[in-house]
Amino acid sequence: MGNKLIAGGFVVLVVLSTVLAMFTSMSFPGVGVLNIQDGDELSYSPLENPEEYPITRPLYIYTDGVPAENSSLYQWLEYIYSDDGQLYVKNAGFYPVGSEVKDKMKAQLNSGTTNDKYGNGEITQSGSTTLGDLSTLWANDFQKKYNIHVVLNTPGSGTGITNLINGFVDAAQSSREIKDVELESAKNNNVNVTEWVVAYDALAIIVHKDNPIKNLTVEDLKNIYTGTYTNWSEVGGYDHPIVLYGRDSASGSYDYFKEAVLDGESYSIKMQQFSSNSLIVAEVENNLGGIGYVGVGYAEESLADEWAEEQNGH
Amino acid sequence: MMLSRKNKERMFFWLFRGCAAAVVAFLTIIIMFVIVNGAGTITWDFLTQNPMPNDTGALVSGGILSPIIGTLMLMGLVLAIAIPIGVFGAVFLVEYCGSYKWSRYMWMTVNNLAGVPSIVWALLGVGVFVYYLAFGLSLISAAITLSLMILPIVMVSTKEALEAIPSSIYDASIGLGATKWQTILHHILPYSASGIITGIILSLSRAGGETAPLLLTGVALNATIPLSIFDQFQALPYYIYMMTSASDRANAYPMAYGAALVLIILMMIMNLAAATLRSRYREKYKW
Amino acid sequence: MDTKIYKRENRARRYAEGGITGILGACGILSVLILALVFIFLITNSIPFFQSVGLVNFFTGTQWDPFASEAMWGVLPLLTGTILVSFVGAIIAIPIGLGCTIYLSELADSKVKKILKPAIEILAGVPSVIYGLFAALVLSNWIMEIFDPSYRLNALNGAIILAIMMIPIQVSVSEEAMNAVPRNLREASYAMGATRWETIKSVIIPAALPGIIASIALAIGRAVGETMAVLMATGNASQFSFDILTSVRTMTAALAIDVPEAAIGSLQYQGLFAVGLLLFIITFVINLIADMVLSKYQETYK
Amino acid sequence: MKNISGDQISKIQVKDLNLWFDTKHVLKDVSIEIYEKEITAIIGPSGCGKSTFLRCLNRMNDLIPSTKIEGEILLDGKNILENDIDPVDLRKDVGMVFQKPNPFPKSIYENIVFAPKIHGIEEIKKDPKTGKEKIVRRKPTKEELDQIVEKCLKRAALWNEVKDRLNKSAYDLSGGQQQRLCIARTMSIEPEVILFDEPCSALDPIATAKIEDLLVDLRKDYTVVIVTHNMQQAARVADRTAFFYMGDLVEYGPTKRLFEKPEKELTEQYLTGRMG
Repeated sequence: MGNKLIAGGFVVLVVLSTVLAMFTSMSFPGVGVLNIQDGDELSYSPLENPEEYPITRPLYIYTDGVPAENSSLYQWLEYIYSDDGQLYVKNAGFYPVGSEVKDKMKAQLNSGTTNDKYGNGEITQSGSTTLGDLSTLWANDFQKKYNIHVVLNTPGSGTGITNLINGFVDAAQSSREIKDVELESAKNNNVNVTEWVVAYDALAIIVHKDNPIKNLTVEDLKNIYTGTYTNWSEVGGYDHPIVLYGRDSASGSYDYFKEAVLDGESYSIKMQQFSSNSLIVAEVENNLGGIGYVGVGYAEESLADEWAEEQNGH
Repeated sequence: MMLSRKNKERMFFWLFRGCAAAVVAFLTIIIMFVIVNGAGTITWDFLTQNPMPNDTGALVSGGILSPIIGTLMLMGLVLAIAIPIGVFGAVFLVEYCGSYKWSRYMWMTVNNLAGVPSIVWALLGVGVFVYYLAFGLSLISAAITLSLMILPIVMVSTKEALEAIPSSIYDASIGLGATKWQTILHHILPYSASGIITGIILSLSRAGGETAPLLLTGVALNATIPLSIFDQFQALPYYIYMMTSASDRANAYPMAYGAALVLIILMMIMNLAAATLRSRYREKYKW
Repeated sequence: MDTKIYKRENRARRYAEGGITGILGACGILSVLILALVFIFLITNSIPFFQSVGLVNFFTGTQWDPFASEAMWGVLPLLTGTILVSFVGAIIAIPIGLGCTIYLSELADSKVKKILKPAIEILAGVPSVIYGLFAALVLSNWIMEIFDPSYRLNALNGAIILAIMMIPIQVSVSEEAMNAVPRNLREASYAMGATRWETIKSVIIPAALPGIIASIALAIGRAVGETMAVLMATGNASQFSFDILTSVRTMTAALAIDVPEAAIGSLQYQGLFAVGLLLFIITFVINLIADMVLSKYQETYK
Repeated sequence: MKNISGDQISKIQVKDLNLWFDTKHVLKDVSIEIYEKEITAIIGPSGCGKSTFLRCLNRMNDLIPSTKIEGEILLDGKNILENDIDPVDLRKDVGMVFQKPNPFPKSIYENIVFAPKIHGIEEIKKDPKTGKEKIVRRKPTKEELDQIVEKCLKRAALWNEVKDRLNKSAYDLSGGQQQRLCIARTMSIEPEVILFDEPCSALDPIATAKIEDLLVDLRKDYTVVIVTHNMQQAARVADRTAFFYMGDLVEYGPTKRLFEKPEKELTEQYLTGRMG
């Protein structure tokens, strides 16, 4: 009798967990995206008018000097600044480089080689997760057109730059400016860091879809993230504690947001740090009091339906 | 009221049955979740295409060919590096200097090193192989790091298999005028072979399932099938981790579950092979 | 043929014997050398750090942020993260594990045992990234519905998934210990009219106690050393707190996140090696305890 | 070869043999002569060093580290303890059968052909140029192996019981059969001396009787040295008996005389079982 009971119990268990697995559907309610106001001017949404949106930042690629004409890295940079390259920038949810910046970059590209060690084989590029999707699209298209393979890994901007300095990769992709301490250690490893602005990313501020707040000033944002404000009622929302989400110190967004919004002050230690944008979206989406900053592409990807109608509404 | 001795016993026995049921429940729930969510994504293309970006750039379309091949290549390299050193090292330490006093302490440390966290091995991997020996971020750096990680496990399992052989067989062979190596070759190794192979399979499946060392030693987002051991590579466990942080979550999570199911099936095959080998090994040499 | 030669000159065999011993010896020494390499490498890379930052504020600092403008080197948040997750995990795993062990070795009949034992071993073979996936996508939502914590990914989430990972290791080692208890001990107890539970409680468990303690130590050692599952389950906020519903960062997760970002040879790099050394020492001590308890125990039942 | 009476050729002369395990002095100044084609029994209480002495004769004690040996053991006049003697060659000439039957977990056939295969067949070849005799070692052919198997099994009185299941596993045999297989296996290396370390202690009386008959029969071709704690066995089969006590050779002589008129008081006590 015992064994049949056990066997029967196991079958019930399997059926139960199957049903449970089916019904815990992976729901993605999505998040709201706030409009940000700089001082007393109008507030802009990162989705509609990225140019005027106050928290936008350039996205960079750093190389060891200007690559030689015949090198694959040269063709890679040339491709990025070509129309196809900048077209993909929109697909990935960023916005392309302005014409005068593009000309400046092209001039730098042809300003004579400073590093002819770059071969014409495979290119290795490492760094920011924000740039992950964009550079994957580029790499995929570049492979079709130039038949050169670009190998990417995205541990975060800081790591990308470190890999460049240590000589593990040909190029680093970063969502923040290179730091002085990094420039210094680059000099020690005689790496002549060259900066290429490749796109612009608006850092969208996301909240839970039921959060009544629609826009914040940069000043409010600063007080929230430094921990001065701890309750949504202080900015006119529900009486609910604010739960801070942000990127970890390896990411460029962490440094850029700290400089641009917090004016260099340090984050509140309550801020929960994540290694990727999508994890922040998953957090804010499930936490009424949550607030986070992510690349605009990720915000667009998970915009809650209610916020989407409202967007096209007015 | 004092439960009678009979009821006390019954109560505790049901408690123990409950614990066992709980353990089985954990296993079933996790496996069923992976199967239910992952089975749908496993198609022929899923297994034969490399990860491709969708229109917004997230690597959620295409399949998991390069991660699968990457994991198998890793296991192949680990087999070539760790197994010879581990097995023959253990044979030497057991057969040639087994009876010395210090060998007991030495085996205690080797046994201890089997418990060293994989992230500490990854630290070593970055410092020594990626940087110091300048293999850079590559398949070989990851393979050597994984080999170091499983070396103690291979040595301990080989030692146990060798020591399972009664010394009377060793004496018999030596008594017939066989040299030490002839005795090992003809009598010790053949009879302990399936025990050693079981240990090898289990440690290979452990190496194949590890992710932490890969993070630091050269796993790449869109790496295709590595052509040389110095190329960067993709691996199944990293693909699963990567999919949990992809931007297009609605498509990424099913791919993660699909890859998890493939990884579990791979691990199950290896564990079952090891289990059948071990049971056959027990019948064949009952002394 | 009466040529009795006690010294048959067989040079071929002697060279073969010598050669093979040489090769095997090389492998033996090489394997031991490699294993010593770990310890030496950890020490040489963390000594400069301890010299410049000093042991005091490493062990007393309550903030860990090596990449901030002025780096903060307090290892306490990481230490508490690891201890919190592993300790709560152990509290969950040990009773269930022990109950399951007793069922497996004393109550289950042979057919059930033949299926359940390999199943548990397979549970031990499942890669940790799959546990992490389950914790990140499913377990965290369940915890959120039950406890409604302010952090979706928190220490409890990590502890539960670690408990699930610890149980198979604990069960397989302690089950062997309970099986090794000689039959005549059981019969002696039955002979005195003890019920099966009293026999288990007063004869079998005490006799197998060292094995059980060793299995718990091994399981905790594995939990402390686990990386991927906790990286995906605990949210990795490096704050110094003992509240299991907040997000914590364990030492292993800190290494996985920070090491790739540290420039080789920089102070951050050495600081992370210091954390690696501390982790190595903790797991080494735990395993040593398990080994000593186990080997002393094996002598009694040789 | 004259037995018992008259002078015989001594096969093994042991002179002042001393042996230590670490600091324990196990064998003290043992001097004994073992005669060719005779059965010499070694008796004594357990722990008196009789097995250790036996294992010195084919240097099996070399396997145990930290053993110190002094004195001489001459086999056909050659001291086997000198280090230019390769113990491997020595063991080809001095076979050993152990207490617990330990056949290899292989077939009966495999058990016996293992030694001939690794040692190969030695032949004297006339070197055409120099005309000098030279030992050549070659792999035995299948037929030669079959012959060896048949010869050894017949010699060990096991052939009729196993001749039709040679490739069956040795473990399917009974205890007594396994021990006789080990004896057959030992004979496959054509030794001159066979050492028996309490060969029957693990066997039932019937199997023991078969082994004892076999021992007596082996005396025709081999010098046999047997360690036993079974005094009746010694009395039944042994030509000479040596009595060891606490590492010392107390008394040694023809079995009949030793059992009937022991010279030493200690021997007498041991034989009559009154020893403490």
